[in-house]
Amino acid sequence: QALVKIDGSSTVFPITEAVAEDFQKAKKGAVRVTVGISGTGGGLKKFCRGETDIANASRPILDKEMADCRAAGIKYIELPIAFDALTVVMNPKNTFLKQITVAELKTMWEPGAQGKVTKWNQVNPAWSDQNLKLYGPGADSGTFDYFTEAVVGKAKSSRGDFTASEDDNVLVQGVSRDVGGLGYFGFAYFFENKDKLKAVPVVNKKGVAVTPSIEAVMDGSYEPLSRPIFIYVSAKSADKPEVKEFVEYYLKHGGKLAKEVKYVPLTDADYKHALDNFSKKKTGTAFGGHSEVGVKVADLLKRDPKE
Amino acid sequence: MNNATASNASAHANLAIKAECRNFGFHYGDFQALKDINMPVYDKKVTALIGPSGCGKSTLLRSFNRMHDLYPGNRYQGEIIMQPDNTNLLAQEVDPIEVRMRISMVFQKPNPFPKSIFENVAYSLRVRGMTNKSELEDRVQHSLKGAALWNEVKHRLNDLGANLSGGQQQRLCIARALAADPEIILFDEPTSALDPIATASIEELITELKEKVTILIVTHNMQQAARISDFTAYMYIGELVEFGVTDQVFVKPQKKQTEDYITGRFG
Amino acid sequence: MNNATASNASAHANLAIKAECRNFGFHYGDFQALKDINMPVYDKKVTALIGPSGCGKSTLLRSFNRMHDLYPGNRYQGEIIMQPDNTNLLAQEVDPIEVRMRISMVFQKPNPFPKSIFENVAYSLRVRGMTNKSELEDRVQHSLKGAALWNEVKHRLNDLGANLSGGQQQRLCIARALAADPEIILFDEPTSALDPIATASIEELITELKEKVTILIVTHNMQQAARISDFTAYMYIGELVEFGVTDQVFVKPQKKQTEDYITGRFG
Amino acid sequence: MFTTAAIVYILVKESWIFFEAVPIRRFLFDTQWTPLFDDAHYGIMVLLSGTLTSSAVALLVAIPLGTIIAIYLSEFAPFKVREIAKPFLELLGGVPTIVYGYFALVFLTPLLQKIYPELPGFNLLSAGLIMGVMIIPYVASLSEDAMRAVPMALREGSYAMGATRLQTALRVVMPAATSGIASAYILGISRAVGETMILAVAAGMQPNLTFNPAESGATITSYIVQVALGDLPHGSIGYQTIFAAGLSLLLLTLTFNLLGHWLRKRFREVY
Amino acid sequence: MMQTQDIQAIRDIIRRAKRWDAFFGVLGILALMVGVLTFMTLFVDMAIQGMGRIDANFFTNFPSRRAEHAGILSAWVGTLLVMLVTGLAAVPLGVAAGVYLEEYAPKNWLTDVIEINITNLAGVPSIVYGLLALGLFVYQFGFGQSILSAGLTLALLILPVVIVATREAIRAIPQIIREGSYACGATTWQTVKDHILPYSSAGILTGVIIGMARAIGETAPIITIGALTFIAFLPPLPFTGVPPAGLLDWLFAPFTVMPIQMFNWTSRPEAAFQTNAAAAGFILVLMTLAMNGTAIWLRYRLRKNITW
Ligand SMILES: Nc1ncnc2c1ncn2[C@@H]1O[C@H](COP(=O)(O)OP(=O)(O)OP(=O)(O)O)[C@@H](O)[C@H]1O
Ligand SMILES: Nc1ncnc2c1ncn2[C@@H]1O[C@H](COP(=O)(O)OP(=O)(O)OP(=O)(O)O)[C@@H](O)[C@H]1O
Ligand SMILES: [Mg+2]
Ligand SMILES: [Mg+2]
Repeated sequence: QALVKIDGSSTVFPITEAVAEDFQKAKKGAVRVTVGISGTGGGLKKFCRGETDIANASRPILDKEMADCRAAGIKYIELPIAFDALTVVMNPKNTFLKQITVAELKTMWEPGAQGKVTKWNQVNPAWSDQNLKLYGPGADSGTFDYFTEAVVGKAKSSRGDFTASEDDNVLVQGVSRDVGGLGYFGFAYFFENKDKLKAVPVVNKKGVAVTPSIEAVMDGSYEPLSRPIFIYVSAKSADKPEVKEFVEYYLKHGGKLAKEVKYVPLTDADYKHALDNFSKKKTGTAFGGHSEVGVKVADLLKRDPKE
Repeated sequence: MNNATASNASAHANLAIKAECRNFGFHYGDFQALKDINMPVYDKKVTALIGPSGCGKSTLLRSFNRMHDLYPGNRYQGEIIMQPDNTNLLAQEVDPIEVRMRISMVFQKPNPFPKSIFENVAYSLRVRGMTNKSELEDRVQHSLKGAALWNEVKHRLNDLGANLSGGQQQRLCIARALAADPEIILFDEPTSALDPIATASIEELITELKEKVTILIVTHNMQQAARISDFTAYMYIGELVEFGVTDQVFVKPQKKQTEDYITGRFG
Repeated sequence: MNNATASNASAHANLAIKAECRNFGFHYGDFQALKDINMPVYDKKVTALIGPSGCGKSTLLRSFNRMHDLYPGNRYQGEIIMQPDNTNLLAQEVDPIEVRMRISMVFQKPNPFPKSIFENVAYSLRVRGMTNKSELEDRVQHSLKGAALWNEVKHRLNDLGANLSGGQQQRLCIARALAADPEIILFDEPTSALDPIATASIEELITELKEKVTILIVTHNMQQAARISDFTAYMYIGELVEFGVTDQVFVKPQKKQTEDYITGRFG
Repeated sequence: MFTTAAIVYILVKESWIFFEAVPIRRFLFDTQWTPLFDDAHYGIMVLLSGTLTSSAVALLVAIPLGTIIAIYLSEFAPFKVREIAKPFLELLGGVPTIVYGYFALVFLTPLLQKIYPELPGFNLLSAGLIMGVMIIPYVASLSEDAMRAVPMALREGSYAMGATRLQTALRVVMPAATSGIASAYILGISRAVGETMILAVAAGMQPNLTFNPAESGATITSYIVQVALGDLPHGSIGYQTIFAAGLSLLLLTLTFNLLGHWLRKRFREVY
Repeated sequence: MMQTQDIQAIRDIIRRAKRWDAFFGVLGILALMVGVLTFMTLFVDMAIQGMGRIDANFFTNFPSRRAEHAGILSAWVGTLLVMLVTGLAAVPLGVAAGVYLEEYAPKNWLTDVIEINITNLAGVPSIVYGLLALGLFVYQFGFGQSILSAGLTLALLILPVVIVATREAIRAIPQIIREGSYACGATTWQTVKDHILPYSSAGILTGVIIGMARAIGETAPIITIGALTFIAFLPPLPFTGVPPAGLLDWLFAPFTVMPIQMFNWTSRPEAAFQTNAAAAGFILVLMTLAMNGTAIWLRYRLRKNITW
């Protein structure tokens, strides 16, 4: 019986799970799909050993992992499948915070702030002198990497004295109980907890404060805190009919399903483009072995991937 | 059996009675271990309980300090009256702890607490709320002397009790029982785990102790009973067969059964 | 002590010797429990070992079936020679299991296995590789009869051994020992945990058994030794003080020490 | 035996790579633990402080309560109560720890915040308290076994002197059972130090050099799961840290166990 | 000798001492209550939250993105199979080790070291076992992320528990029974086979079940060896797998287990999944309850027939 093995990021998991579920139903059980969560790093490690067909990744593949894949002779096709919009949230009882700029976020989060920036009014004198309590994903997550890169300017560069958790529900709990709390995590978690939390509008490059929403992400106005997420398909596996069918199914129905699990889909054109890249077997990554902030998916898909 | 007591009692009517079983009986759950025992315990005398294994000697002895209260399902019948205050030791309203403070016990196997020699003896006193250091020291020394152990241990009072030899441990337990200044001391085969020399020293000690305190002792060893006791009670399957002055019981028992046992025809 | 044996041996030179201790000694680790024992065990006779507690009776008895091999640090000295094949039971090359197949043992506390009555007795046979059902049944029945237990248990062979009374349990253990058809049976105070009636029945059984098998028994009870044994060995602190025909040892002991013990002057 | 060898081998091998890159001095004495950050620090003391603080809280709950329960069950409780209570307590030890973790987070922490509003949503205190409850059965059950193993003769000796139950329990039974009770404590400590999920969920994963239970903190174990689940590339120095942390943890529990063994030898029951 | 005032004094002392007794009695019950109440709160809380979700479908459905359709079929089947492997691996090994240590091993420094080692293993955090198993079973032996790897990992984890339980049970057999057997001429092996093992089986079984009850709730090591999260099919029945069909194909099948399913659901954003998680947690606790209950019952049943 045909089997498609997928492993990797917990951020991408809900979408892949939804696709896997529907795909298996559509195939009437003729194809089996398994999805694991071992993190983007763990997923890519297995992928580059040839143990899985597809890796879920919440960030692009990195230099070291590229080298591993190369060494094992694994070629891969990089396919963006949706957006993850990082949402900055605050406690609903917070009355003074109307919007926030990237610079203000940087003041709060940069390494130099550790132990020093502990009150809201140290960031912006207009704000209250309440204690500032920060919440965010653990330092080993792709979300953390992206946020630090986008806000501080350098991946993994952050203060250490914030409450970290792998489980975003835990962060939801934290901010919803802490009047002076501020945190960030994926949009889906905010969406499901709208009654407990308030999203903070983030001022984009054009100077407009944008509240995160599916539309705002899709039209590109919510930036820089939205990022694409990916699946990596092994070129060798792509020759297998079941994997090929699964990926095609993913790119055709992924948009709808992503929306259903509260992620932001790509535009139809982007999915088509991705499908095209897949059928042409464009192997390699559009990134140079490191992540980038603020790239458009359409541009990514146009790039000539390197291995 | 009731008249076992009566027949002899006349012979020593001039002695003071310290305690007395009246129609005493005992049940382990459903099993009746003792039936209708009537027996005096004379003041400042040694009374020995003898009889074949399982006849209820230990059961009777342990009723005197209400040891059976520690286990569920046990039941007393009748009375054990203690003098001079005429208290029924078995009465509901009498606290077993009070009984045990008046009646000490020494067991078959020496059972020193895992504490120092000093603390072993001081235990009975601490339980009585004594805290004054020098008073404690006095009393411990006094009791150890009373148990003929002082000379052997005076330099090592802080040693563990368990480090003593078997005979010394048993004397330590006697000192512990003495420290409480009890009115009666119960001994349950105190020498059966000891070698002959240690046994001799304990026997000697018991004969000395009866100057000050009433003693009730269970023994398997007929010779021992003959050597140290003033009165002997012969029991058989939960009943008291014969009670009397030791010399008389051994030389001219009134019951055939007693005679058979003493001459070793069974048991 | 060496001549304790010699002096008496002449009196019964016409008897067959089943086993014999020669300069036998025993160490528990560093502690020497037995010294230089020379003693015969006569065929189809009952030999009793008596002496105060801790003198080494059990130690000697348990040397006959190499029970001490089960524990580390124990050491035998000298020889125990078994007849008719003149084997030294203690020799390195003699397998203790072989010894135990020839010499059975009955313990102080009845220790039936938590199995059925039938299986308890059959165990000695199964260990010897017997599997034939009807043969097993025959032998079990035979042994139970030999232990005077058959009539009491023939209808409940599948009951647990533990459901029997103490005396019955002990007879079950004797049946177990008999089933193996041993040359010698060792008894270590077999009645000390039993009541007088059960004791009497075991004593009677032992006197019957000696028709067929040699018996070595440890007892604390001098009367018992007098009643059932043909020969008596008196031990004291690891040495054999006196050995002789029972009547002689009890009536006219050769050593003052033996006399003191037997008349109850100590112990 | 083989398992230990394998564990030690794997941990040492992988830690070796780590210690080649990070000098042991920095591992032991740095006061920050940010191995995954751009500006990496590898001060194990930070995780150790979290581990020790949460364990201390847990033990402050588990040892007194566990001991009291043990004494109560072995010396006071009627037979029936004991037969029912003991298996029930053992159930407490059988509840999956992840369940405890969420219980601490969504039930206990808000409760504590009502009493002490300053308390952050994640703290070592509530995680430690729940962990304490989880450990109670281990401490109680083992101590009770040890106390029940004390021969009745000793207890009778004490009662015969006129002692009450409490006097007997505290002055005779407890001292006689010292070594058994000590090993129960040691096992409790090992459990506390090695507990993972409760802390991962409720303590806040914030590497924080503090001994204040009212703050959030990270422990060695919670760090290991965090990384094991994360997006980190394997083989990187950051990933290697989990083996170094695992090794430290193993050494820590080993120390406790050796201590326990020594204590047992030292206070061998002398009845 | 004994004056009334003396008795009075004694009675005062007793009264004072007894007050402490009573106080401690209450304290003991309170301490017990802390444990019992915590468990009750936790259990009832979970039951209230999860009850609504528990129906037949919950047991027969695979996981799904829609909370109301999601079930624990793959999880409970996986848990059962993993436990089966754990039991089959841990019992023979643990019992053999326990018997060896008690009946065969000479008592010397080496046994001492092994003894420390075993107690030490019992204290090793489960996550460390996960790290070990990842290297050993998954990669070294090439078992992959299979039921076999998971079962063996948990078997390692409970091995110390089984060994200790075995030794305790064996030690409870009176020496006199052992001597009785040897006196019949039995060899060590016969003694072990005919007496030691049968009489200690109750204790051993109890230990095994208690160990398994602990293993069933373990999350961390299974996560580290990489159990799956979404799997919508069951391991193959013997001889039904796609070729080559074999008896033991299921050993190498991918799987998930209850705690992981629960862990995954708790970290989902939708509130409905939290309900699922509570329901799964409730069932998991029920499973451990049932196992512990069985252990207690067994202990009671089997001991009744064994009296020394
Ligand atoms: N805890 C108990 N429960 C039930 N029956 C008991 C208990 N203790 C003793 N018995 C029974 O009560 C009877 C008397 O026992 P006891 O111990 O008083 O005898 P004893 O004369 O002291 O014997 P020994 O000389 O062997 O010490 C015996 O039949 C015994 O089996
Ligand atoms: N396992 C042992 N290790 C060390 N010494 C022992 C051991 N067993 C017995 N002994 C010692 O050996 C000596 C003889 O003991 P043994 O048991 O043979 O005496 P016994 O004559 O049978 O006494 P009892 O009549 O009390 O049964 C005693 O001093 C005893 O303390
Ligand atoms: Mg008695
Ligand atoms: Mg003996």
